[in-house]
Amino acid sequence: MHVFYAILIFAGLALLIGVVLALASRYFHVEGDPLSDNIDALLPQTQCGQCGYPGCRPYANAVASQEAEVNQCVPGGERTMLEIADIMGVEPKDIEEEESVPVVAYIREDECIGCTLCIKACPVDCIIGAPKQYHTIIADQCTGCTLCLEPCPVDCIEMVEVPELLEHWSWPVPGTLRAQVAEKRRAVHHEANHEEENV
Amino acid sequence: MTEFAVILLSAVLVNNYVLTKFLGICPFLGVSGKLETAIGMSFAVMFVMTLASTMSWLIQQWILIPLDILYLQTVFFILIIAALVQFVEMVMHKTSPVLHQGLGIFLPLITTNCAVLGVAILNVQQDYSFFASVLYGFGAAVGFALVLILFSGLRERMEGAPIPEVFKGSPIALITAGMMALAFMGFSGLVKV
Amino acid sequence: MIFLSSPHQHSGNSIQLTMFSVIIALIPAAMVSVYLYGWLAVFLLTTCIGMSLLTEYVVLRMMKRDTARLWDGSAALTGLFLALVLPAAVPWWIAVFAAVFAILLGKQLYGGLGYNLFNPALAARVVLLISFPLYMTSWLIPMHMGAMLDMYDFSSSLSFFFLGPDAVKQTWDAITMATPLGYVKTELTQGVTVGEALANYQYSTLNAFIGREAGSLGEGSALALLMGGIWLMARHTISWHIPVSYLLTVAVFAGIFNLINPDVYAPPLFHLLAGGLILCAFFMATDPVSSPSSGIGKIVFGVGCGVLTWVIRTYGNYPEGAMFAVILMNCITPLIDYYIRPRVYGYKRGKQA
Amino acid sequence: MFKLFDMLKGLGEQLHLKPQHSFTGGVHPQEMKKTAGLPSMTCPLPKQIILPMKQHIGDACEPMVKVGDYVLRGQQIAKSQGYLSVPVHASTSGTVTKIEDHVIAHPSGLGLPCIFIEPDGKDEADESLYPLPNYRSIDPVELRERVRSAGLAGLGGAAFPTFIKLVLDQQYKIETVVLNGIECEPWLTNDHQLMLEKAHEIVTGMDILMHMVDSNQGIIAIEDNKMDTVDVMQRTLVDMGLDASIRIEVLPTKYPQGGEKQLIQVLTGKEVPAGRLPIHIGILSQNVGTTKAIYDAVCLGEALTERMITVSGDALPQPTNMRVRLGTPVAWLLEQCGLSDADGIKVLHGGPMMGDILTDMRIPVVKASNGILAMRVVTLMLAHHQEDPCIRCGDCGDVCPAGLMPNLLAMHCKEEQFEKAEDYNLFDCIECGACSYVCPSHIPLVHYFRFGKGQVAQIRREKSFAEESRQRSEIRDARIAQELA
Repeated sequence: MHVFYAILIFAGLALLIGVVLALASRYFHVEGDPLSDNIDALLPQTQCGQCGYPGCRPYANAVASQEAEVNQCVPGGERTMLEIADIMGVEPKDIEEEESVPVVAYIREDECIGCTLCIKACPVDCIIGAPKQYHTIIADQCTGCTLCLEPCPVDCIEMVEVPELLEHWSWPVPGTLRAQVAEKRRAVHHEANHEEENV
Repeated sequence: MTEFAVILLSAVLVNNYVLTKFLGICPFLGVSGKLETAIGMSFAVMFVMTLASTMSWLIQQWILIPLDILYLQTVFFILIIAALVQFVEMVMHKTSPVLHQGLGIFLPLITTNCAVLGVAILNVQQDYSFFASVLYGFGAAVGFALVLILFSGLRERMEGAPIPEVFKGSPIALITAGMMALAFMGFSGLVKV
Repeated sequence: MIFLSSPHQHSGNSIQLTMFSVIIALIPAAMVSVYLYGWLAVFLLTTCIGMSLLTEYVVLRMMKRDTARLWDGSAALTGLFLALVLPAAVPWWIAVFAAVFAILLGKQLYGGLGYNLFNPALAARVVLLISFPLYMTSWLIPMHMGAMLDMYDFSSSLSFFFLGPDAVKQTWDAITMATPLGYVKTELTQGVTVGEALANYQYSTLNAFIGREAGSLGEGSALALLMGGIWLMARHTISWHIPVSYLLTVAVFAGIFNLINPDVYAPPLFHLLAGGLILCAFFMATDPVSSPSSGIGKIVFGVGCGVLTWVIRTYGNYPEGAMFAVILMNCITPLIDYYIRPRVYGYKRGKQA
Repeated sequence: MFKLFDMLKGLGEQLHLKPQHSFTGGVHPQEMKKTAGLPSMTCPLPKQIILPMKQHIGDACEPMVKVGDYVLRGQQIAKSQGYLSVPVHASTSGTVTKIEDHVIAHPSGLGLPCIFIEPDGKDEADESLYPLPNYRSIDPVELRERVRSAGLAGLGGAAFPTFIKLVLDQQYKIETVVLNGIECEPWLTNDHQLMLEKAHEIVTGMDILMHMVDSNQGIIAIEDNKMDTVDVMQRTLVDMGLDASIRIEVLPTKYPQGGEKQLIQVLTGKEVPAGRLPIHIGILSQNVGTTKAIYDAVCLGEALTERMITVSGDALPQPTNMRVRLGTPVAWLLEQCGLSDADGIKVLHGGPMMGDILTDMRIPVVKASNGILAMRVVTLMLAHHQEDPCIRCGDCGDVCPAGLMPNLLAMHCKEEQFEKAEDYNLFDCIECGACSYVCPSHIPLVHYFRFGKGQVAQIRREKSFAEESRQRSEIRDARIAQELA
């Protein structure tokens, strides 16, 4: 009999708490998912698709719902990965960061046949031109995603290095050799050109 | 009045839960990486611990003792603590999503945190009055918070230090915690309980 | 050629210069210790400094770091500090253990110079006090008190250092005495008033000031320590903030409580001159690595040290609280640096433009 | 407690220092003013003049001449683009030989478009700017336009366009005009020499400024290591009858007292609020050289084509102050002072505390060039650039005139925690170099701050670019959705 009381009281208390928690969960219900917005804000918005998702927003959604890893954004590099890992509260993962200098696409206009295929491919609408007319790329808006290279039937698009501007120059970390910086830039540039020849 | 001051001081400094009773080591090591999360965790623990000691006293005095079912003490206490933690988590998710993310798994883990259950059980063992037991729970939580925040400050400072590879992370954190515990030995005898 | 930003000139200050000036500032205190304990002090100083350097060298080699760091003076300074906070009666193996602990766990595991969280010498001292309380609270009767002068010649000191009191046909009780702080503390628990206890001890402020009382090797002579400390302040090697705020806080607390009840609370001057307070205030608490960077932060740090020292001395189990206080405040240093910052030009306090 | 501390500090300052106010921190580097008191000389015309299209802070200019054009001294050859910009003038007569990128005085070693002039040796002057000797009767707006069109930018080293500072807006009433004759950088004496030789012109220039902003209070600030100039300036003031409205303040020597914000704090006890300018607290400060250039532009009708430069350094046989045409290559300048062998020597542009190491000897001097110092490498920080670990001694914070905590700031920059660095007021650093100067561990603190500032700027650029891209991408997605529908 005594045990019966004890069980009854325990069950009653548990029921009471359950009801309170149920009410609380309704009252404190969280609308929407601010997480994916926050992640999207961290991504570089190149819309390059290297993460395996068709653009930055879908990748952000995938990360927020824990379908994608935090280290799939190649252009964002380590910094973006760390930031995402931080807001997701997960351990940072290794990322293959390729040393790169900023590049933009460039259309050799005398070779362009005006097919508009690249215009359709550009995720940020930065190629202008009409059918049968030369197309050109607004270099200031190009994200360097390389998505327009593939569709071009005459291979007249190439990636060119963005010239280093004095106004945008910033001090490298202390101890950096001048020669190293110049060498690295040259090497990356050379490699980029080399790859193009192979394609 | 002196009695209450003694309880508080003893719980915060002399018989610090983390450094002299070695309770609550899991969140102490787990959430001390960053100062901000440590502060958030401290407040969560303070809230839960104070309430847990209050509730456990009430349950002890009004349910367990009258009905003579003291053998169900642990189960009852865990039920209450679990509910409290669940409640705190919901409130936090609503009010501070960033902190919620930061605390991650450690917030639900407070449920099974030995410090929280420890404060509830030690409390009733010591036969405190209602007010004293609330104060004791609060003091223990403040002690936990103090040590956690200090420790997270120290760990933030260790970031980027060229610590030998094998000692990085938990090993050096444990050594530091040991040094802190030794330093807190200085408080011994401060209050004669 | 490397990218190098301005400025292109330098004041010529260096770590080595800083460390060696602190070592020089401690020489008077070391000399007083030799006067008090003769060859024993010499043995202890050499063992601590030597072992610190040796440990530093071995660790640097093991971690494949630049062994030239050995000569930056920081390891030697840690060894010197350590010797000065040890009682004269400790056997050789405690000195060795302390030096290895200070350099290895106190400093190198945290990443070496500049990264230690706690003052290495004090950390080692605290560990010893808790691990070997007997050795660490047995205070040898100084030489000038003259009881057993024969114990202090070279060979007897050597045997005592390595083999303990039996080797010189002595017992611990016969060759040790209490420090003023310890004596007063014990007497107070017996219901004796502070005044009576001090009179029984034949305490003299002058003796305490010039360092003729029993205690750790280097903490005795306020005079020698003040000489070094003030010289360091004049050189700007240490700033005034920590020593002044630390000593002032102890004096104020002791003064107020002494006025309230002189029978239970010792007078301020006694507190200032007793134990390791002056050594801690000028040389330990000012360790730049483990104390706050900004002036205001340093004052907060000093006040904190002062309060804790007085509280532990007065209410705690341990008679001496200075080193606990400094180690405890070392824990708080990162928070002080984070929350207490100097006012930035063009802002009002609290960071509003 | 903070109040008490401030009070104690104030008390200390009153006991120690003569002037009422001081700035926090500061250092006393060796002065090395070898060229002080040596009469200045005129640098002969070089074989080629190279004029960069951007010699000031702000937007670059657009060339107005073509290759082959004949230009006169003082003729405008490039027009300003954008508001924060001043035009460029030919500094001697001759033929434009080419317009192309050329390396300029910038730490990056990168180039900018420059106009190359081959001097014909006649040095014919352009007369399009007429003198305005009765400046007191001329509308300030016209004078301000003159200051702009004469190409004036701060000659103290920062090269901020001068006319921008001359706010005539009634909203900001300028009470005090400060003449900055502090010259706290070691080695440099060009302002010192200018005050000795051109006192009349400088005081007149100051009078022009006071007329323009309608102020009747002027302060000439001079450090006490230049007492000879104090006499000269005082005599000039009395001679010109201006000693009632303009007074001379002699300040104890301390670096970086010449920093605008620090000088204002010393003179008035007021601080320029963060993110604001001196005009917001009613103060206009100008450098000695700029003031003299204002005189030239207004009273003589001459554009800025020449400036005083200290050519000195421990590797230079004949250090001196020279009046140099803008666009003169540094190599030519050093040759005039007897430097033939450049082995083991680095040349600094500006003083040793804030100047840059020049990457190339063909770099031309510009409006901002206040000194060219040929230094032996062994005496520079370059010789021991290996940094030791920070021991947190806090000396850097003690000397910081901005009240920052440089050691923590540098640590956050080093670990690329830029948000924390910004929280520690990274952008309030004035890069004076006092912290690096005293650091016992030889940590290049200023370099870390510059690295941090650059990275933050780049991150901001990337973020805003990403935001634009995101918007364009969203517009495109919406359009495609519409087309499909």
